[in-house]
Amino acid sequence: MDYLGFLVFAFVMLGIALLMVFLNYLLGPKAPSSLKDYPYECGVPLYDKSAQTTFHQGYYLLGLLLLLFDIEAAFLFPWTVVYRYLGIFGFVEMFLFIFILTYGLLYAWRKGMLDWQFEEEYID
Amino acid sequence: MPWAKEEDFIELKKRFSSLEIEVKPTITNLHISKSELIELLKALKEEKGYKLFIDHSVVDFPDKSPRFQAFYILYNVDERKRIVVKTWTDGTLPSIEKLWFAGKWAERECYDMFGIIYEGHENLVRAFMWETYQYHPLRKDFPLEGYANDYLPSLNEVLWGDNLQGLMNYDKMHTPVPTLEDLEITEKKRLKKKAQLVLNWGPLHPGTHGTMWFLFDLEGERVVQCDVILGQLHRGVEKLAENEMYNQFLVYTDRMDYISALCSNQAWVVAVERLLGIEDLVPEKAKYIRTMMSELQRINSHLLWLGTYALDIGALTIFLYAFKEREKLMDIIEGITGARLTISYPRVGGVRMDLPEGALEVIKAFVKRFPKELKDWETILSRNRVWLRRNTGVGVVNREDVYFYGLTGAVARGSGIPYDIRKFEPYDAYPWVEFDIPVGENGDVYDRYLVRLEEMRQSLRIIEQCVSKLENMPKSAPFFAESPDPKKLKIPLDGIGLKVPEGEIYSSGENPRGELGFYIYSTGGVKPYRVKIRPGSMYNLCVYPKLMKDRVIADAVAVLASLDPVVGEIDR
Amino acid sequence: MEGLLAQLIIIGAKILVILAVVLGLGAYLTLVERKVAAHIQRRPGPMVVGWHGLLQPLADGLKLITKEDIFPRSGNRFLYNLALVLALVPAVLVFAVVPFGPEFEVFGLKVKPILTDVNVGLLLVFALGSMAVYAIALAGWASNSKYALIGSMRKAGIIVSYEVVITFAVMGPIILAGTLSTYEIVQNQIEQKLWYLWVQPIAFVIYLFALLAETGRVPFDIQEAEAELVTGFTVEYGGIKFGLFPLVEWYVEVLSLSAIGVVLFLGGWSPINIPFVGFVDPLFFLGPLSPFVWFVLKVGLLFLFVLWLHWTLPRYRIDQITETAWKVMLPLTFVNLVLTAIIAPIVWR
Amino acid sequence: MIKKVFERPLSWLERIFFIDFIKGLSVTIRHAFSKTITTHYPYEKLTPPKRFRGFFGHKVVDGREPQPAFDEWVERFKIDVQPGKSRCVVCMLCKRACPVPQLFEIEGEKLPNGRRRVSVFNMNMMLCTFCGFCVDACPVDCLFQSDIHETASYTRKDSVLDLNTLERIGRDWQKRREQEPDRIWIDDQQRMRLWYENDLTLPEVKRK
Repeated sequence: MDYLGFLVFAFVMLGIALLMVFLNYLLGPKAPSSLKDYPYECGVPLYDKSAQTTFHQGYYLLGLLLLLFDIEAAFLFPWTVVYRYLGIFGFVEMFLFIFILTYGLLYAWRKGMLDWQFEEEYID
Repeated sequence: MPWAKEEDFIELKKRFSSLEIEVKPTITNLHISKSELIELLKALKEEKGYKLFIDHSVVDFPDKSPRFQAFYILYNVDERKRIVVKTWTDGTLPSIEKLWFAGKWAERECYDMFGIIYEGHENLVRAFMWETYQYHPLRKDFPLEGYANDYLPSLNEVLWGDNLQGLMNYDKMHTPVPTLEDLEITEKKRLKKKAQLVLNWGPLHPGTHGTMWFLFDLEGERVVQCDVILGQLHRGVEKLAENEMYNQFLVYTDRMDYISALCSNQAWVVAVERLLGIEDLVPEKAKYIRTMMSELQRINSHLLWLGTYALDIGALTIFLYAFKEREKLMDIIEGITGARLTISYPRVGGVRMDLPEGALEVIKAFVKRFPKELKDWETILSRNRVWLRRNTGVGVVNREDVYFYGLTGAVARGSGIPYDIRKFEPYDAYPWVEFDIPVGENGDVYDRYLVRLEEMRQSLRIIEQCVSKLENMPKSAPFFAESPDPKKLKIPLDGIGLKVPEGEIYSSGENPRGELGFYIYSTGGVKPYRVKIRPGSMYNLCVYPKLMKDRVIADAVAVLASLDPVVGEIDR
Repeated sequence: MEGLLAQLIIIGAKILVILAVVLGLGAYLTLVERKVAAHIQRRPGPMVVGWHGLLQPLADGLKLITKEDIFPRSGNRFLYNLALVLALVPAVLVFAVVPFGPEFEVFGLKVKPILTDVNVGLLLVFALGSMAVYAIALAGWASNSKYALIGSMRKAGIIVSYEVVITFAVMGPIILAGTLSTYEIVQNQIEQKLWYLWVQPIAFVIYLFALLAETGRVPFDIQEAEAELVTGFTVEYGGIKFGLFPLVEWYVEVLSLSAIGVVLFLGGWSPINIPFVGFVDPLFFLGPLSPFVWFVLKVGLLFLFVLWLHWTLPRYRIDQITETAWKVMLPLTFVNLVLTAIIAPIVWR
Repeated sequence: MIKKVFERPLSWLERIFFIDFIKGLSVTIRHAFSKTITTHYPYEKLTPPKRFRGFFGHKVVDGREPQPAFDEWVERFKIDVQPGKSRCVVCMLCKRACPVPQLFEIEGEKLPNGRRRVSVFNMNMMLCTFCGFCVDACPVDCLFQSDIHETASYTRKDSVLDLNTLERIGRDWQKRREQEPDRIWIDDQQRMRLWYENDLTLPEVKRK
């Protein structure tokens, strides 16, 4: 029942967003011309016609890291909430967990995973 | 005059059979045959210390055979000597790109403008015109009004029913314009794609400071290779110079480096005065005024640089702070010269007008306050961690690069080479004022930033000295040269009838963007035969592809802004 | 049945209030930003439309909705529009868990000024925050423009990095409060007579930086970086579609994250705090309105601080941003977490 | 002679306490509470200085011509001098001095009394570079540059100044600004909005 409000709100926002999508179509002028829809590239002909090709991105590995750390964060969240009732046992457990996390981060760091768009030679 | 003497080349004369040395008061020429050219240049570079490449171009003599006279201007920074190497050719020359990379760009320009073929050039493409353009515009036989069958969309308006008649009819001008297909051929010829995406960065882009067209071959955000397509602002200033009187060409120097018009004006005027031999006739007052004004212009130009540079790196507020001060300078310049941007204030023989009432008071008030503002900006930027991380270690130019790429101005000084024409070859009042040359250590973007900031402080010093001198001069002191013999030598304010004797000169001034040189070849009369402009910006830009290799796009703006090119000067 | 109806009415009223606050205020924050920027830069800012430009946002909005609808050649129309929906909806939905003040009574009904006081409120915030990455990645991809593509990739890289940082940064206050419900976090701060800022300065600074990074504010505004990428991933959007992206990113998200920051570190609607002693309320004369004013005031001040930073600092490079996140901030959050676990008993007492 | 500039890295103290940010922020906040310096164009306008090089005009004959040059040139070309009309003596020097001579279209006509006067004087401002060489060349102080700087027009035709327009601009100028002293600017009060921080005091404007 708590989530009812959230649900209603989500639908209302969806409606508003869809309205925004079509607003220009409804209210704006329509004057098509041949070069109006040309993708912006500083006013000169495109060298590559499509931008939707493979594109090397350094954050791909960061994405993997995000997955790892976010899952670990998800593990930590319940612990933070009930930490009050766990006492010293909870602290030691958590400390070990964080230690392992830090070790994992250091490992990734060492492997050069954290360098943005690193060169091939960084990976050993 | 910092020209090399004959005795410097005695031993070379033994080694090169065709070497002839010609020493004139305004220039020193080494004539050499085409076959020995590369050897001589190599010897000059490696043995004689003429390491800094200044300029290369050709002069076209349609009636002579061989037709083209090529010249190479070199400079010895340690001994402060300059030399011109000359050779004759009928259309081919050996490429000097191995000796000086800057030569590669100069050769592209000669190929474009004169149709000279360079043997051994890595990628000989047109520098300014598009690839499918057929003509070579700087040849003497290229008609001024263009070829009649070339189509130019008419500038005469049909919409409003205007049909401008007579002299205001634009229909008789013929210049082809490139189509999209032409441009596509041009860009494909420039760069062979190696990586994933080729990004057109410019010409209509806020980060390029004008209409420069960069091609970035990208692997992710990393630039694998990069090239520049110039010519979006090409107006054929050198061709115009051949058809304008000496004073009239002043107007076009305004429009070359439009950010620092006064400095360009001054460089041109000084070059003509030196060619005429009337440098000593120019009154002291005019010299001080010119020096003071061009230093004001230098601050003005550096402020625009600082503003846009900070804007590129994301500090948007500095832009308006810099423009606040720049607006004051604009007020001063407008009040004294009558124009804000295209100034045309100096004249051959002096300046156009005396200083108006109140000018010195306003300048003094400006000079007094300005260091405070400068300190404000430095507080925001210089030691900001973001600023430091964005700037240090980026775009490193070492000392050898400076010579190899022909870099001058703040870029050379940022790398620790105190190359400043104002000290090396003083003109106007520069020998009489005191100032320091700021030099950097590492040659990175940050050093160039510091050098430019320090240059503003030094400019203030110069202005202060000029103001105190001018204050003590009587109002009635002359501001324009008086010819000792008006029958023989006319020095008119409006430039009508200013005759220049036969001769040639290379003379340069220290622009905010590097050395702006004028090579004037005069065959007598009221118009020059050939003017080659050495654009500081263009040779400073030619190091850009090297600096951008293996860097990310975010560095592109920082590096470009630190080289501070102005397209009007590059393309001319 | 009647209970449901009453509930729906209350929900409807709350949604209306939130929408008015978020979208209306969001639009007017553009004016605030322009004025702040202008005065920092010694300009007066918008002065023409209305008194001191008060009607400027309306004029801008009117202009934007009457623009032609242009779609880039060979882009993907469905994803192109979906990106807008995905950007707008989650960003506003975050306000569902923002508590604007303490519980009050009206017509005998007890009303909590929070749309849904769920017990995983904070998780919801970060879940919705992560949705932004889809919107931006899709916007860049569907536009078929290289500038848009690069801009969206950059932004995705930042969100990916800072999502982790922000999650670990907020764990400190959660340990101290012992709950994930935003409403209860504030309640606990009031009970413990302590703004968590005083014991969590590191977390607060890191949260602030993560806020700037997630919303693309200077010094992290590289996804937009007009000098490099023109306007990044919105380069092919036009009209109101173009207007909504910055509105969402720069105003709605800053506002929502500022509100969460106020809840976590600055005691929500509580007045000025003297640690462990109590609260001092200079605004006592406002009576029951005072908590709401305090909340708005704190969010507003945080927002102004963000603007102040925006118009002072230069921007980082993308590799520097991600490296800072992983190599500096993440280890710092770990340290903070351990320290918090140690000092937590003192706070609970 | 040579001054070294170098980088000064941040100390740890500055790093941890964000001293660099705080310094920068203090500068911007100080500016934020200072007076704005802008002029609200187009509601307020600055007066360009007298030397401003704007649109052209022909000064008319009003008894203040530069003597004896004016009389000499009038005699040389046998010009019909009429008060209130252009001082132009059709010497074509302006066209010769111009870097873009195509923009001038000047013709003289012969009157029945044997004297001449200027009949056509068109200037195409689309081609003009506003350099002022023609003004320097004018021997009778006829052609001059006024302070008109808002020169945009809807058609190219409007940017052609003919003799009537030139004379009108000239009359207006002679009435408004001819008598001003040669001063760096004339509107001290308005300029002070930008210059107020500079502690600038200019001597009083002395009207002729």
